[in-house]
Amino acid sequence: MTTLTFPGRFDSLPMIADFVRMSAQEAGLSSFQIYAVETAVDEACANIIEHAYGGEDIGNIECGCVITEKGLTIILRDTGRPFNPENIKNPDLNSSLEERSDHGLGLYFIRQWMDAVDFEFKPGSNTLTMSKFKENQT
Amino acid sequence: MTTLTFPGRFDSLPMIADFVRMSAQEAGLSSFQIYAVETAVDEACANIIEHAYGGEDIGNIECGCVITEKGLTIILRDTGRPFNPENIKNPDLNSSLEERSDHGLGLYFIRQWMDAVDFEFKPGSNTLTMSKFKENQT
Amino acid sequence: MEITHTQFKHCDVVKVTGRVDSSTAPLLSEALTKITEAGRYRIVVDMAGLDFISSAGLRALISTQKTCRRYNRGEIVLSGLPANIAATLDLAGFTPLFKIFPDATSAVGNF
Amino acid sequence: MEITHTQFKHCDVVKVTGRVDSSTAPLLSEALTKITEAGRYRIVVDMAGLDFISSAGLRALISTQKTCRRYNRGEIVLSGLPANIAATLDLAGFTPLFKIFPDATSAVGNF
Ligand SMILES: Nc1ncnc2c1ncn2[C@@H]1O[C@H](COP(=O)(O)OP(=O)(O)O)[C@@H](O)[C@H]1O
Ligand SMILES: Nc1ncnc2c1ncn2[C@@H]1O[C@H](COP(=O)(O)OP(=O)(O)O)[C@@H](O)[C@H]1O
Repeated sequence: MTTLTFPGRFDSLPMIADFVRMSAQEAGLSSFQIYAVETAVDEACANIIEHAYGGEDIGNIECGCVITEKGLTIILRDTGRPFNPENIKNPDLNSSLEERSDHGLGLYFIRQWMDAVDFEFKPGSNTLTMSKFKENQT
Repeated sequence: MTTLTFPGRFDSLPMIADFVRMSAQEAGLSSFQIYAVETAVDEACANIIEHAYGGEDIGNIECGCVITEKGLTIILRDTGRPFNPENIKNPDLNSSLEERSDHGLGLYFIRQWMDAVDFEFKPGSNTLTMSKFKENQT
Repeated sequence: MEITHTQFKHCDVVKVTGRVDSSTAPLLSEALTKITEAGRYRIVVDMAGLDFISSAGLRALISTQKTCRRYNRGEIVLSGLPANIAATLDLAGFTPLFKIFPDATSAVGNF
Repeated sequence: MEITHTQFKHCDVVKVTGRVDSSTAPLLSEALTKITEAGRYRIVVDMAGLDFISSAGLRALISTQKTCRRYNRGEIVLSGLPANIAATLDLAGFTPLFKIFPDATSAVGNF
């Protein structure tokens, strides 16, 4: 497992994306799977900055990549405020344009495009563990 | 010198162009010079069909390519009616759109883009000899 | 991310390339708002050179679409979507909300 | 030569590829005439895929330009000219007679 620590700023996002893309490639994911992982990580990190820290430069984002037999596992850790993911409902994708919310897609993207998603909150440390499994190569 | 004889029809034009392009390449002309030669030959052959023969399938077009030290010489021969090139004036390229003639560009293209142009009319045989010289390669 | 804006007779074309994430989405948002604030509501976003878009980028698109469609005065349409970008828009349920054209030319021709 | 015709809101785009010589120019002429005879006088000829044009092809362009400009009802514009084609148009003195755009999108946007 390789773990890198990035400042909790939006301009860390392209660097985090590079790191995750490289790991996903190494893990043998397909090109669309790599894109899906990049999306999930970008959304998760943006949420850490916006919601857990409530702004830029408040704390760090620790990003670990583990290449497993099945694919890639990513572990994101922050020291901001915790939240209850069960309270966050999926967005209504059938609502009309006027009623469509501008927000609420990030968590949905993560849940839809990752194969396993787990939040864990301990005092002073929030951990999101997500995995993407290689396509059936038969 | 390679000489090929084509039926005097418009659909011979792409074949004649292929033959001339190949020869021009072999003669060492630059890519724009090749294009210029292709244009001149296309115009000359169209004139043979339209004006010398007055229509398609009346007679043949003989096309000879000679690679010289200076470049490429093309000899086009037909058995249609002769004409006096000296009587053909250059088109007026400054006239307004309304006054611009639809015709008269072919011979002008030939004269402008070839380095030497010579018409010769003998009873039953008209010959156009045109040359393009390689660019100064200093 | 790079943004090029061209104003045409009947519409504006915004060509966006590279990555639109939370750090760059505000610039896209700004470019689109500049157009609608000038009273122009027919916009083509040409995505042919786009590598990545996050939900922050989608936010800019949907809020501009709301502004444009108001009073039926126009709309924002998309062109040249790379496959990954198309998949993201689809996942977000955006496909019914935006006209999508294969290339910028046909998008501009539609206005 | 291949010709594709697309009718847009404010103009028609004729994409012509390959060789326009005396044998194929009549087809180009026909495609353009079909448009003007339908009362549409704003035409983009997209030459991005054009390999060769002879004076016969230029004839089709200039006579369509005359038809389009009459009564100020429109014009034919050109886009995507390869260098050799641009040189031919220039030699023919056509450059002042046609608006020339780098690509079809900006040509369509101009109408
Ligand atoms: N890392 C996080 N820390 C705290 N709250 C979060 C976090 N991630 C998501 N949330 C909460 O979940 C909500 C939905 O998140 P998301 O789907 O990413 O949409 P958005 O960020 O656009 O609101 C957020 O508005 C926020 O209240
Ligand atoms: N090979 C030829 N045989 C007879 N007449 C010719 C020939 N080439 C050119 N001409 C004459 O020269 C005129 C100008 O030719 P050109 O510049 O090619 O324009 P266009 O063919 O469009 O009239 C022709 O209209 C024709 O009268």
